Amino acid sequence: MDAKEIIARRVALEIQPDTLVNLGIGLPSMVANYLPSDVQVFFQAENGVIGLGARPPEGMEDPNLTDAGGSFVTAVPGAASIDSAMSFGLIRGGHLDMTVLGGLQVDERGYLANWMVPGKMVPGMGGAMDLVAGARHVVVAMVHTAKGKPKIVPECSLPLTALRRVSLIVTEMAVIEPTGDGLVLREHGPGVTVDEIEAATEAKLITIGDVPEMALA
Amino acid sequence: MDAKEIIARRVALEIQPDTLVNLGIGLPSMVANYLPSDVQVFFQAENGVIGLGARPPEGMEDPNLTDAGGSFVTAVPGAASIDSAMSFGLIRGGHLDMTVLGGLQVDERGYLANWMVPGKMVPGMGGAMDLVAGARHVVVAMVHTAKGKPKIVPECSLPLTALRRVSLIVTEMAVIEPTGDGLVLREHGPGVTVDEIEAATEAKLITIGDVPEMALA
Amino acid sequence: MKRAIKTEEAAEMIPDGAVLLIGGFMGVGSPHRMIDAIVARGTKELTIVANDTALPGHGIGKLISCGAVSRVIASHIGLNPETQDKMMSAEIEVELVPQGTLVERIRAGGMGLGGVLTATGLGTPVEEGKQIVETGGKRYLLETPIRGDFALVAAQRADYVGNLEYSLTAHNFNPIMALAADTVIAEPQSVVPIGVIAPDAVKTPGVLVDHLLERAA
Amino acid sequence: MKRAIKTEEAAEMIPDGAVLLIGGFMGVGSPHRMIDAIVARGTKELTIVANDTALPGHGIGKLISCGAVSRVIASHIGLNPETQDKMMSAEIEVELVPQGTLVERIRAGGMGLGGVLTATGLGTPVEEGKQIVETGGKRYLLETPIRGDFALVAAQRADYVGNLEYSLTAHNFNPIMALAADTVIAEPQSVVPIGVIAPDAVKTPGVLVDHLLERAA
Repeated sequence: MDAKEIIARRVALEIQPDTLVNLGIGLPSMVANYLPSDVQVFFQAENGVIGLGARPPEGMEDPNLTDAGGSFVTAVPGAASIDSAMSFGLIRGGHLDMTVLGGLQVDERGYLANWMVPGKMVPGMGGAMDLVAGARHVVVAMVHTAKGKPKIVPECSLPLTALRRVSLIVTEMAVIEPTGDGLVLREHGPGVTVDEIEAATEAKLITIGDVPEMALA
Repeated sequence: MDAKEIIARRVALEIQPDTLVNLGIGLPSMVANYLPSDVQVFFQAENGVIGLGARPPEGMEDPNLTDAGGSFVTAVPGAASIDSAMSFGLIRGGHLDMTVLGGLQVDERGYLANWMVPGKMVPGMGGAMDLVAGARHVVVAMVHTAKGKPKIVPECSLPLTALRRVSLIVTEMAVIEPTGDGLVLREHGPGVTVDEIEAATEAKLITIGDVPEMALA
Repeated sequence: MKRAIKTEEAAEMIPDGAVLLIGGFMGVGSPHRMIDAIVARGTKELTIVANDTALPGHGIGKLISCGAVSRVIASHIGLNPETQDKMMSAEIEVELVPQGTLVERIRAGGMGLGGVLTATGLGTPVEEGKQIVETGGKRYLLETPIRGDFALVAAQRADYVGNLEYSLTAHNFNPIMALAADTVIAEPQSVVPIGVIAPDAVKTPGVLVDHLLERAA
Repeated sequence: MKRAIKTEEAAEMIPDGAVLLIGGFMGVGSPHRMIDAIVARGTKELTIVANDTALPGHGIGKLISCGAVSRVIASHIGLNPETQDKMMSAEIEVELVPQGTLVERIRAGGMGLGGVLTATGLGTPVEEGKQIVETGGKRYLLETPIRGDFALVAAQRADYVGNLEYSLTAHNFNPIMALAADTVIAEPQSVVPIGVIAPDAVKTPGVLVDHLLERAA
């Protein structure tokens, strides 16, 4: 199982039944593949349908029905079309139960940086700032290090996405919960030791008792 | 012809084709009866349909289709249902071409008071403050005096409806245009002299040349 | 998927002292079954946020008549002399809010905005005690967000996801109120199987609705 | 009633230097015929307000490619390297705005509000140079309203009043942009006789639409 699959399977376990969930494009969108079949969830994409379904069979695409990445999707029974004002009203108004986003850095305060690298990558924040500022639970799904460099750091050097402590960080090596006291190491990845996690993490990690291995969907 | 009919007929001439018009309840709502049949207008009531039509035949009322006064109405072909947020967005956003409202007082600045008499009548402002603050043209349709007391005064003694100079005052005695210089007497009512208007008006009126008699629809 | 519940079951959720957002405009588009059930139950000390208090013995007027209400936030109470009398005798505290400001304050509460910047109310008694914000060379009132413990919304049709459709002038405050309460109770005329309401016809997405009443008898 | 006009006729109304609000999300729900006509006409120095600039050679990306644009206000340009290159070479000035803030700024412009009070962007580069407003014990960014000289909106269906319906994820910014420009040009897939679109199905009332394009070929 590669790193991304581990992350997606672990994040899938965080999703509660009968909730509204936004999955970012890329790695986060993989989470939908590992959702237990008895968990009913409405997926929202910020471009505007509540109740996004799987990719349609070839030839049955609707040009007016795509996800936020522009990929063709379907709508589940009971889906609702909404415009961008309603979409972000749901996001900022606390109606979105969970968002799963990628990350460039997360720091000991639990702050996320995931939208720009000054002088290099300036794609724009899209909906990321609203999602992190507004969703009830913000889960960061990312590989633990970038080219060997730790992404979990004492303080983000990249511009922040929001002044908001994220709810959970899930990597292939660890599940980490930012708290008022700092980053608490909740679970270790399959076959990964706490020492290895600490070596790959620049931020201080708090461990409380034994750290269990993460379950995977 | 009674005073109210004169006023309604004169205001009807102010309504331009292909515009969106809000008529207040009471006297202003009479204006619709005198609209030339070739003038296509959309009437809006703040409770939420654009394209209000006449009262339905008995037995054909829809409990979900009323005007702002709660009277049953119909919807013209091409009507649109809107909620209160859109209704007042249209009003405050400058999309409403004209509103016709009643008045308790108008003063030399062109300011209107039409929603409360302290210690006596406190019905609430409903949509009046938004209408006066936001509509492109605000026409005050009212009888010239109340129990012989002038309603057009140097400065409103009643609480204002908005800090906005209204566009036109139409009474059974006169058509008066508030301007930066003061209240300009534009027309006199049928069989009414300028002296009679001035005697019934506490505010200073500006007359420029001859004052013509008002036309009536 | 939601179970449609009995009106009495919903009314029991509402404790004394609760803040209720109630849809409707002079009773049109009000949740009449819920109102009757609250009256029958004898709930007390309610705060009602609504456009108006309808007429004595009708719609929200029933809650006023039976003494269930200690506070009203509304744009208009002029057609309900009972509300006015109880305001004068200080049995009910009344806050009068311009209609467009009221709907935007509720929207701000539902959409996570810090308030509303509006010119409506400037220079009038509405301005008293409020923060003024200058921007773009103009002055605006800062009107604060409103939220309810419960929103009671009336809809034309629902599905078992909770998606709602509204009819004509029965939209009014309902779609906005459905955004702005901790618990949203929807009272539909009819309830249809999931999938019957097309995504583009949904005005309130079911994710906003916590409880769905059975269809009207 | 409106005459449906040719795309070329509409494109000729747009002068060099105009500010255009353009609907769409990665090209879905964009007015593609209008974009092609503007490219063909060679209009210059345009300011584009849109969620994104799509891809090179697609949707709004065509306007970027042909050099028609000197300024962009958008939430995301990451999938169009041409926009990024032209930003780096200072050929195009780019203002990046969080997506939820962008849609609310446009709504505020269309609905006559003084601005938007949002927590999104606090503590990030978005905060720079902006007014902070404290209310209710919290800090908010004051984001200013946005309006366009023109709004180019894509719709699924129109009637000859100009009432518009949208489809699925092709809603996005279109309904809000239709509120916020001096001149609104609607590009529907089909146009039907007045009365065919039911009042409750209308998402943009025809009174907001100034010009209607012919149906798609």
